[in-house]
Amino acid sequence: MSIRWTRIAPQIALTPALAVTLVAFIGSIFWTIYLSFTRSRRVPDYAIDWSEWGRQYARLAQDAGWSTALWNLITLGVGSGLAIVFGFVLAAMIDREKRGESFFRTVFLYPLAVSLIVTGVAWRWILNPTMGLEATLHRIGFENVDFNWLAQGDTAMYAIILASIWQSSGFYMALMIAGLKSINSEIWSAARLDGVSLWRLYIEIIIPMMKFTFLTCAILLSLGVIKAYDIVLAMTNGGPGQSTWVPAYFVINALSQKQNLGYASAAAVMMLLITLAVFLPLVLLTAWQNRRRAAQ
Amino acid sequence: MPSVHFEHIVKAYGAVTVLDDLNLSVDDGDFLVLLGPSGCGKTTLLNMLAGLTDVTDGRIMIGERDVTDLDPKDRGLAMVFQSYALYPTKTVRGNLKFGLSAAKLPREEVRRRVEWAAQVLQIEPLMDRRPSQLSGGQRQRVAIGRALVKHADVLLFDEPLSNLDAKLRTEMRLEIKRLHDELNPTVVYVTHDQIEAMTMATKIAVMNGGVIQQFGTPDEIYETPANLFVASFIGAPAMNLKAARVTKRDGRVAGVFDGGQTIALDDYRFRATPEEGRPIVVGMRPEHFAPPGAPLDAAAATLDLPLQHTERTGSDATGYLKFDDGLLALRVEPGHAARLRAGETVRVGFPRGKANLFDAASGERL
Amino acid sequence: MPSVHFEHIVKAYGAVTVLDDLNLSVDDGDFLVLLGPSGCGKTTLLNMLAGLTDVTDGRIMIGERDVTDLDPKDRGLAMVFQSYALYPTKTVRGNLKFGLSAAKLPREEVRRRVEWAAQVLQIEPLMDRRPSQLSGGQRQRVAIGRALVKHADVLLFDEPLSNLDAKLRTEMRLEIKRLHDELNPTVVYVTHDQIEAMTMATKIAVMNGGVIQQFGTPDEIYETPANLFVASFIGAPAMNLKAARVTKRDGRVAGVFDGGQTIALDDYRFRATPEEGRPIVVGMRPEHFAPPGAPLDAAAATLDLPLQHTERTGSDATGYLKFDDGLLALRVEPGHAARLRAGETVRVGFPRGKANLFDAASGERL
Amino acid sequence: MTDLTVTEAAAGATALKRRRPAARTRRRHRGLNGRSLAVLVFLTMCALFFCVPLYVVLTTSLKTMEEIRQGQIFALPDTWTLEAWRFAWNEACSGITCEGLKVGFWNSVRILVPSLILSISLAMVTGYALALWEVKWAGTFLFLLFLCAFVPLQIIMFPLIAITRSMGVYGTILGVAVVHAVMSMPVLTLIFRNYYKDIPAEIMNAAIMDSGSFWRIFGEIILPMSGNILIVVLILQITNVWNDYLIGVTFGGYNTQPMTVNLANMVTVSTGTASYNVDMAAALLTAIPPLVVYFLVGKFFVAGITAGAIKG
Amino acid sequence: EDVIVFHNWSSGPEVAALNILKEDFESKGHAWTDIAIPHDTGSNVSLLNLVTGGNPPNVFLESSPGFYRDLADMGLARPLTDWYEANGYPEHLPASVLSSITVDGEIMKVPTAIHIDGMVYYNMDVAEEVGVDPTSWTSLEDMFASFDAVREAGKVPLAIGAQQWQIGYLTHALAAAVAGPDFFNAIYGGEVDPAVIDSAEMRELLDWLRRFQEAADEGAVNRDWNVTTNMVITGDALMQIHGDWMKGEWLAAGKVAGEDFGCIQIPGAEAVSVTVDSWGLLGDQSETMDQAELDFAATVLDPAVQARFAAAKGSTPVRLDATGDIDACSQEVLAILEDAEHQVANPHSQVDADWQSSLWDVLFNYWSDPSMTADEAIEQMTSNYDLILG
Ligand SMILES: Nc1ncnc2c1ncn2[C@@H]1O[C@H](COP(=O)(O)OP(=O)(O)OP(=O)(O)O)[C@@H](O)[C@H]1O
Ligand SMILES: Nc1ncnc2c1ncn2[C@@H]1O[C@H](COP(=O)(O)OP(=O)(O)OP(=O)(O)O)[C@@H](O)[C@H]1O
Ligand SMILES: [Mg+2]
Ligand SMILES: [Mg+2]
Repeated sequence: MSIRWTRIAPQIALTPALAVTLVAFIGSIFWTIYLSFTRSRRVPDYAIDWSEWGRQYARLAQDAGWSTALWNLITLGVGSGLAIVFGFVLAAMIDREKRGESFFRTVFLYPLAVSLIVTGVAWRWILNPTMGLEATLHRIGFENVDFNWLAQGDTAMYAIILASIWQSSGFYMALMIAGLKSINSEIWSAARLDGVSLWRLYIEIIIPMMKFTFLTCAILLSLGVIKAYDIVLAMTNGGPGQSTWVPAYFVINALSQKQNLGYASAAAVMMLLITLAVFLPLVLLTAWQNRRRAAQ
Repeated sequence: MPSVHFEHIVKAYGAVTVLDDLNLSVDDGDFLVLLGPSGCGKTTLLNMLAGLTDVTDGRIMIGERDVTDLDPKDRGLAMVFQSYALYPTKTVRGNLKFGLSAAKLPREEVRRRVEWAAQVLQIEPLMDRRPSQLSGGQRQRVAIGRALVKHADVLLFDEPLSNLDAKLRTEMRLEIKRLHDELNPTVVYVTHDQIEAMTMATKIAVMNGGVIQQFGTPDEIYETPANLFVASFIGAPAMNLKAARVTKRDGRVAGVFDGGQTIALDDYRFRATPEEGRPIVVGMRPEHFAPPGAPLDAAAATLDLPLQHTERTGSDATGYLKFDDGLLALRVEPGHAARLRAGETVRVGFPRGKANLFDAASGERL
Repeated sequence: MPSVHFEHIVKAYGAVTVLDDLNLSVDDGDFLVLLGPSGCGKTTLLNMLAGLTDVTDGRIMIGERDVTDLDPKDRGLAMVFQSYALYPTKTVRGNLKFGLSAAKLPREEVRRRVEWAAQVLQIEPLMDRRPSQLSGGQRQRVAIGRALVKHADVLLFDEPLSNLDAKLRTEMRLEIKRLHDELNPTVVYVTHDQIEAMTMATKIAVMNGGVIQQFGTPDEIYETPANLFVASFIGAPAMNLKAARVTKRDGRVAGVFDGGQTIALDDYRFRATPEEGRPIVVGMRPEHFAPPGAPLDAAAATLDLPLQHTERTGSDATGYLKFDDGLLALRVEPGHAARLRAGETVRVGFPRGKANLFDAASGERL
Repeated sequence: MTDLTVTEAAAGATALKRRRPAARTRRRHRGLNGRSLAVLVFLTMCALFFCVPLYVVLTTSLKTMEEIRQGQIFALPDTWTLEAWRFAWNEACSGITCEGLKVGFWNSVRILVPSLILSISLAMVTGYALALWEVKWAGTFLFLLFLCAFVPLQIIMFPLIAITRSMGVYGTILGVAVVHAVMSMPVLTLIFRNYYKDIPAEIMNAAIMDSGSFWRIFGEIILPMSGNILIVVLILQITNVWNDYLIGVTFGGYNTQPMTVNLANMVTVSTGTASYNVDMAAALLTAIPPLVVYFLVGKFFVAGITAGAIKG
Repeated sequence: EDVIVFHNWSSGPEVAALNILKEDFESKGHAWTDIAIPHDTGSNVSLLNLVTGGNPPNVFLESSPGFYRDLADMGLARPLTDWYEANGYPEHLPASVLSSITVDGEIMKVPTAIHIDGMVYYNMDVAEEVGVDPTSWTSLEDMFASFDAVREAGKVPLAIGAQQWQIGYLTHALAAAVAGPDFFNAIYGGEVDPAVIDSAEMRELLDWLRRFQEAADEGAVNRDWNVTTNMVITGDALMQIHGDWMKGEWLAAGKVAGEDFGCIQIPGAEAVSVTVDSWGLLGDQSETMDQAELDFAATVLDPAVQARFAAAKGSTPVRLDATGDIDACSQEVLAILEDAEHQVANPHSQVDADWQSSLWDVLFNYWSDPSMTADEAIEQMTSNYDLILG
């Protein structure tokens, strides 16, 4: 019996990716989990003190910075979620009003191309009370506007969300345009003939039909939110106080400022658990959606 | 039930003119089928009537109303789409209701209409399902139901059956025909399937390249095609179209095929008697031939031709005879077909008064 | 040209068994058509033969070789796909050549074969075009060409014509038939179109639900369907299948329909003579009826039934008569059909020796 | 009864010659109606909002420092000058070297090319194998990939250092490329797989019967069909690699720091008196390559996504 | 073979100073490869990554003693005690410098510059304009008392960059100034004494910090230190309290100490916190590289280079015998440093990084949230102590 290369070749081709996954990701994750039980400081220290193996986690539980980071993660997630909504609105408008489609698309997409290190500075200026938007508004007569978001702990997160919406809406818009384009054009015709109002059409038909696109956006969004670090660094560097810390920032801070690898590992493991908690339902949803789509 | 009139319709997409000065009238209660090959402008015409596409120039009347500039929803018509265009996120009931949402009808009236449509179409058990849980034929029914609930006087169909398999197609054909007989709306129905056209229409408009080639009853179209396009487009197997020249035999008009055989044409009703020598095309339907070998008194033409092969479809069989460079198709009895051998020369007769003649240059019926 | 044998084939997708202990043999040079409704396992069977799908259990032989575990390219067969599956980024020539890439043939030989196939299929002027620049029929030709260049002894077709329009389908049907006559490979051809099956096959295997319902020549299948499924699946309009009971009339076997009419069955070749009172189904093909009103000596059954409506397809017409709760279809002459009025009662006769009888319970032929 | 209004002339050729209706009275133009106008106004406002940061960065880079100190960030420059650009490109200091951003620019290019090649080819082949070939454990593997897509670099940075070190590529451009390939593999692979999944199974079946060679089919059939998706991935990955800071700084060599590190060195603690115009010019210089990519091929981006590039 | 020099300096004066080292070093026939990762962007981690990645730089700017201990664990430490003694360096170095370069009894670092972490630099023109004389302040109270006058003149009295590390520095400078060396060492020294966390001194310190915060201008949030310095240079603000490396900015702007700007220690300070910027050398090297590294160290410790370096960077030389001009501010610093009791060492060179970082977190929270009380801050510190060092 001869060798069935059509069965073996793809497996060979997959080995590098598999190796990368197992070593670089899975292996590393286990390494991180292991370290989170040690007292490693600057460099790995592989001894585990079993009498208090959970000390890093216990510390996390009491760390105000960590709970702030968790809260901010939720705020950021919900807030950046507006980017999906905004992206959809933009997409719907561009899709209906074909005029200027490519112009608007380009304008809304460009923030994606530019590093946050660059735009973070611009945003900080715009939100700076003495030279930015607030000052300009004051100068032209709106004395009462308060736009000093970055300076206050309870509003700094909004500034980050604003910048994040600015940065990512274009991407969701692109996904949404693609989703809208894939809707059978006869549905639009049918609705026009029926005289259905645009509002009802979107709410009752189009948006439910685009569930899948929304789900994809949600996955990509949560991916971005969980990894969010650059944007915090560029906009506030975590401040004022610890008010804009997010878990990824926390991990880096533990690594570079606290120089505590064990603690950073514990925080990273928690991040991973959060990821799983967010991700598993999404995966199940996706699988369910796929089945439904297949059924259709 | 209003009539529909297209008057001097022009439609251009940018620089490309798809329809140019098209005129067409549909009487009230008529079942008009727009028949034509892909891309000939059928959907465009239908969409203009529905108001989904703008008219570049000309006027569309429904009854006495000029609807050219009306919103689709104000034209008082309903449409069934090729892909059904059901709202996938709504149940069958929701689909039927949603179409009425703009009409601001009392609740009770909506319920009544939906139930009526469900009953007419026998989809009552499906009312709470989603389109994705329906079979093709059921979806088609719901799509029709969505049009029916609107009590529109004019119903439009855009290739509504082309996504169904053969068996369902036959069933739905009967269903639509029955609905038309019962409710008697004015119908404009687009298809490129000639069986659909022949079986359902009271009037057919055959289109090609944006131009209406012939407008008439199914029988007129089948029996007296107005030009070569219509002749070749309608009928399966297609009409045999053979080049010939006009000649006189004993003072009577006849045709000489390129291969030398003649056909008597003296009982053809010419619009104008053609001069001798004029190149023409003779059209002979496969089913008009006498059975091979069977004697035919007073045949217009009697041909002795070698058999290429026969094809049997179950209830029918077609024999293909070598004729000049091409083939001549004729219908034979299945039992008879089994007895014919390829290569054997058979004698077939074509009866008088059945030929169709066309001018070879213009393609117009003579 | 080798024969092909499926031996005790089992195919399961996870927990679902699609084919169970299937046996089928194709002789060399045969043109086998696998015919059946959607989802019955035709493609699965074909893909297993091609090596594209694994066999769960059983053995596939091509000639004397057991190919069950061979790579597709080593099985010495070629396949034409429903969607043509042309490589969109390659020219026609590139498409044809790629099929030979695994064979490591000398350049000259590749060129020769490609040219031969191009010539056989008359696609020489298209050789440098991309698939997207070809019409449907041309694409189909290239797809066949890709199979031909491989000089494979066994050619597989998976619904190769279902994406073509009616006219092209007829043409390509002839083309494939001609190729089979010329090159005489063993062909396995999948379709759900019975016209294709009837016209092309030397053998037909009718499948349903993963089981082969009947295997035989087209005539056997059409004339003596093995069970109700085959009877209803083959023929358009479909065979009239009416419930009846076996009875004796003057000592001769007859059937009594539920409506009381009788049909003489004494010249039916029963496999086993049925007891009286047994519920059966009588199958009558629409084209076997005598023309309405025409006298028929020695009819098996003579029925007086009211006309529901007639349907005219151009060359043919079908009359639908009310019979019990359902309809009885029969073929009538188009000219005749025009003279029939709905509601009028017509007398039709069904000839002797033409009925098909099935056991009502098992559906098997009696 | 119906009257036959017009029986059209037959051939399409003659149709064109026919008399046109005399009065083309009501040639309708779809003008701007109220709703369209509202939509366009809204979109334009959004576009303006989107342009504000770019506008600020751009105008600032063209101003002199005196003007900037007046703090009117939304005003146009009084005197337009490209001096800041020249300075940023040629003279600005990063660390002790004051040769401007051009050094970092070329380093970024040197990093970009191998990173793109490595990351895209790895993801492409993996996606191809997963989508179009039968692999029993593909489902499990996909699940793992999906999971890995969520893992931030920081979590696995230490082990990655050890790995690249044992491979002997730590601190080299190749090392950077390897890490980029590793980090982007899950997402890119999923993108490729989703795209390839839509390639008709019949084409693959035909190819398998024709050739049976994994690589041949990839090279001759699949690769040429990947145009759309390649553009999407190229755009994503160019932006990603070009804008990357952390990988470049962590895994790069001594003389191979990318432009973003230069930029951060300049912007984070700016030289002398804070020269915002130079900072902004530097920022723009850094942003130009991905911006150019977006402006040039952005329309293919949406096209590619529509063609199925990104799905769940 | 190139000598790889890792540092986190990138402001103008810092680079100017580095160039002085580089010139002299290259004149000894060595090649200098520069690798700079600025402060906020994770230079600590980068250095560590380079080391663990097997690609360590030969010379690195790093004060943290823990780092040298890790190096020793990896067998990459380069003890310098013998070399120092052979070349007679110790006698030229002040005691505080010597102690700060010593890790566990062994000299490990090469000191390059001295800074005071909290000096008051003020714009003399502005002071004159608003009629304030900083040299007359004897306490922080005095200082705050004169702020109103400054505000009335439309100037910002106190320029502050409210970033975590700037607030951290301000606080430990204030701790030394207000609460004295004992308190400072109990919090920021090698051994943290939990008793002082909840003490009157701590409360006083926090109260002062609150007053500073209230005095800060609106734009303070997240402002870089050198931008802040430039507010003073341009005359928008009267003064800044920050590490005296800010002198470099003044010098780079062409200003002259004692004429354009004045420098004083925090009014009424009990002690000042001293930063000693120092280099480490990589051990386990080839003989030639080892020699190159030592040449680098010799360059750094060269008296003439020391003086030029200090002038460029705005620091004070580490050698008592540094030759050359010493400006007014450095003279002030040298005068302050004469009293060994009046100085404490920068936390970075002594204390546990984790603990210090946690202090910064709390302090920055306290700073950023005006409603946070001293009690709450102390509570957080106590719990942090228990978690980290307890
Ligand atoms: N939006 C459009 N822009 C440009 N040309 C168009 C547009 N819509 C249709 N056309 C062109 O108009 C012609 C008629 O199109 P139409 O859709 O009416 O054809 P059809 O007869 O319905 O064909 P089919 O049977 O394939 O549906 C075609 O040549 C088509 O290419
Ligand atoms: N990969 C698969 N996994 C699970 N079930 C499958 C798979 N492929 C096919 N099936 C099932 O196997 C049965 C037979 O499928 P097959 O494709 O062979 O049908 P077919 O006769 O070719 O139908 P069609 O005429 O629609 O092409 C169907 O019920 C189908 O749902
Ligand atoms: Mg159409
Ligand atoms: Mg199939």
